Amino acid sequence: MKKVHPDATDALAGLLRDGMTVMCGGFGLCGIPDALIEAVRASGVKGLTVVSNNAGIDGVGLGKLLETRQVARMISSYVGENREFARQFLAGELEIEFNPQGTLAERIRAGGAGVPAFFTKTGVGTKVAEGKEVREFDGEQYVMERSLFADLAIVHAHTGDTEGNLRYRKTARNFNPMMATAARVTVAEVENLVAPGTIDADDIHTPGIFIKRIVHVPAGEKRIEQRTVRKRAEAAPAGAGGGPV
Amino acid sequence: MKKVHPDATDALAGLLRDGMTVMCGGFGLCGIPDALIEAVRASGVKGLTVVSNNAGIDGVGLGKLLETRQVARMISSYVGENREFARQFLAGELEIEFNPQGTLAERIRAGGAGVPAFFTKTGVGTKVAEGKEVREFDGEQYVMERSLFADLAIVHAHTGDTEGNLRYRKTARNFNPMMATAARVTVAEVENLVAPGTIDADDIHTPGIFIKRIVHVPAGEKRIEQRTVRKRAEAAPAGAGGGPV
Amino acid sequence: MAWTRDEMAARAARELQDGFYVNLGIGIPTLVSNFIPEGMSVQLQSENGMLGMGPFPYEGEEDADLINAGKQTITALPTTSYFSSADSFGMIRGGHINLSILGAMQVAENGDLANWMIPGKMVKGMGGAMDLVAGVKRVVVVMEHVAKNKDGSESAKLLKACDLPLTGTRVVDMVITDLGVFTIDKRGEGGMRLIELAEGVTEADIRARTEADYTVALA
Amino acid sequence: MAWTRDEMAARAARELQDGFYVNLGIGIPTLVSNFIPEGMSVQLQSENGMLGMGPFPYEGEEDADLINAGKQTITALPTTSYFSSADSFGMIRGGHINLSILGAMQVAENGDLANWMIPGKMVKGMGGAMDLVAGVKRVVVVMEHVAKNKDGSESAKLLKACDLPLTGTRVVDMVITDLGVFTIDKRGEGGMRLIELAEGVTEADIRARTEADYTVALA
Repeated sequence: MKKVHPDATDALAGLLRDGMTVMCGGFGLCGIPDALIEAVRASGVKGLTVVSNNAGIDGVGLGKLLETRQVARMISSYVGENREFARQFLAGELEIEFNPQGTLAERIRAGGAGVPAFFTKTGVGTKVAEGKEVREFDGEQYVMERSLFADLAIVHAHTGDTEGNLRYRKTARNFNPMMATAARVTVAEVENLVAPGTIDADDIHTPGIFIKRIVHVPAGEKRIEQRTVRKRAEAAPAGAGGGPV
Repeated sequence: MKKVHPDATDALAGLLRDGMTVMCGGFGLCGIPDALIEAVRASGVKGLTVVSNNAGIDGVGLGKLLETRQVARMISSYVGENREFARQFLAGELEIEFNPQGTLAERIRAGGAGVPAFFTKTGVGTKVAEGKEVREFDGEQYVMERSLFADLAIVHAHTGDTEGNLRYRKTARNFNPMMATAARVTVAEVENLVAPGTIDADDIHTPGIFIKRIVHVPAGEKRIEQRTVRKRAEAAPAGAGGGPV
Repeated sequence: MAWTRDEMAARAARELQDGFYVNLGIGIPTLVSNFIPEGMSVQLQSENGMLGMGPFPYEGEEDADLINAGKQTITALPTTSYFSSADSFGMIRGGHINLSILGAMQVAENGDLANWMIPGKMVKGMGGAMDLVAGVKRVVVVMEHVAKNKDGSESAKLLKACDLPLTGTRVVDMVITDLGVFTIDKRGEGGMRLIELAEGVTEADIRARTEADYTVALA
Repeated sequence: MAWTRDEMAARAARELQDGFYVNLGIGIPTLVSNFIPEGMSVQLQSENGMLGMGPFPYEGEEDADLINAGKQTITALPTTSYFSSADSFGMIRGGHINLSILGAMQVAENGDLANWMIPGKMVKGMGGAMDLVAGVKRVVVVMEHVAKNKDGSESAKLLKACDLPLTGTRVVDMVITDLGVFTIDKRGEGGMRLIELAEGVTEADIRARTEADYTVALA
């Protein structure tokens, strides 16, 4: 039972079809499965519904699939760092469903965990609750949200073993763990591919059961969306919490 | 802002009152907060509702609180490794609410995550669904379950830092991480207490935000409920999956 | 003649496939791990928060922090991962486990299952059984064909309808007993079919000890 | 005279308490981290999956895998932990964050907040704002007192009722503007109260630039 594929194209072979729903991990450009996105682009598949917190920037990440008009609909919490996105949206060529970020994360988590619907107070009394059931529990109003489940999820991890056990790095974790659980097939690209047992069993973020295919994509230069720095001379801000208490 | 307390009694000071609801981590005797249970016993608090997957065994774990008749009601998935439990239950001195184990885990997780209710297919058509809303989603029946939130949660971790960041060991993780999130106050006992930064930030299972008080309880001998072994001569079972694939 | 416990476990092991993730219940189902064919990758899930369950430890190497859902000491494998009970049952309820093999008190011809309580007796609880049968794609029951009563008489366990409180409705796909193997069309109207007989067991033996209606479709 | 952006951030920092876990929005709220009193432990949460957010990195030490919710490069601290977006918003929605400080387009006297869309303009989405205002115990808005229009005129932002689409209903506890500080009784009928004036600002200045009704309760 081999999960490891030689390249991203091979890892997606037979999984892509027009009009399918694809979940794509990442927050901004952080932790996005860039090689798999590139392979989706190269495949020419179209009419995709893409579930992703953001939509990349022009020419990077999901921006690549927007350029080629492969995306028909996005389910996201925040977009528009992307001129091509704005153009297509304003021209009515692209549909978008906005979800509050936490609702989006929880809908995906629920989809993977066999929970078809749940209640949240997020969005009560706003456009987000329109057309949805609102119910009172213990004197508070909550809106019912449905789970999300995709045909395919593509995720990015820092380290994976050949069994599919994954480990993410820093804030590149974000939406990847839930998406890995919420699709018929999940394909992971990993910066480092190791033998089973290399990652401590207590340190595995995503158990291999959720990963059907893996491809090793050594990290190239990662794009940074907002490069913010402080000068060497400058002292660290007084607080920001640090240090033992 | 000091979270570390010198002993279990001090860590619970001011938090206990008769009739309160307490969540208690662990599965069987694995990963139970034994020192904190002992301190609850010593406090003499009574009429407790205890949310715990199991109820310990005679004289060990929650068995201690049963002996002293401090528990009025249990919310559990499996009990009865415990003669005293059976006696009190059959005598009508102890109430019990059985939850399917996954429903129990999810009710607790929901309580900590601000989800007041969710739907699950577990228990549809059984006693568990009696009196609860059953609803169809996409042609399947689901039962609505409410979240659980306690006055106090007591949990056990292998390692904790003074900030409250926790890390569990092997299957001693079980219910501890969700319970840590689902109470007004969570108190953790840790086998090893370290300085912040000692546990890799990617390896923290429970972020310190959930932990209000910590007590260092170096591991003594841990009790084993079912000691099962194989003989040295005996080969490992053929399968059980092992090894690289 | 009938199958031994080991033979029943060996028959259940034939339901395994390479790459499967499987949850085994307590009792005979646990024995199935001894019959996983060489070279086949099967990862065992333990619902208390572990994938990749290994065999029992050597004496003296027991670890109180490493137990299975039956609270028995076990070992880890290179493939092992640990996770919380919420994540474990997310995995189960979400349909990610390929196969659940478990014991039963009663199974009905429509796939209903009872295995957690007997009214009037001390109830220990359902543990994870209701989640497993509701969430796992394929459910195989391994059990004795009949129950032996204290007075020496026998009661059928394969019934038209369960009379014990249910663990799940229309959840069982296959029943392996000491006498043979049945499939159940739990989603449709195909009912129960007898597909195999244990060595030395006749269809008449089974008919006499089965209350449920079933069709015969022996290979 | 009115408060500068830094003075507004400094005023917001006075809402911090030792041991608080705080989420800071983009813009002026981000500046609040510069005014955390020495010796006070305040952990900053970034909703993309981090607790214990440190300052911007030194040039050349940026890490593409370490960004905040504004997608800016940041650093970690000894207290830092990372987690998934689902866990992050579980933390937010579950009421575990003590304080959320964020910007706004409009705030109504009952605590309604609008800060995510202007009909007719390109909508970028609400990101995590709706979850934060619904889930965090205490919500402090920091914003300019009025909006400056292209033609040089001003529009009130503290209103009887928001006319922009809402981010949340009855969610704001306090509003800090360049002119002063208001509290809002978001759960009750106490309405909005003016409790502080910026240096050199008079109550009449505020009255003239505020549409909302409020009572005056200056210390």
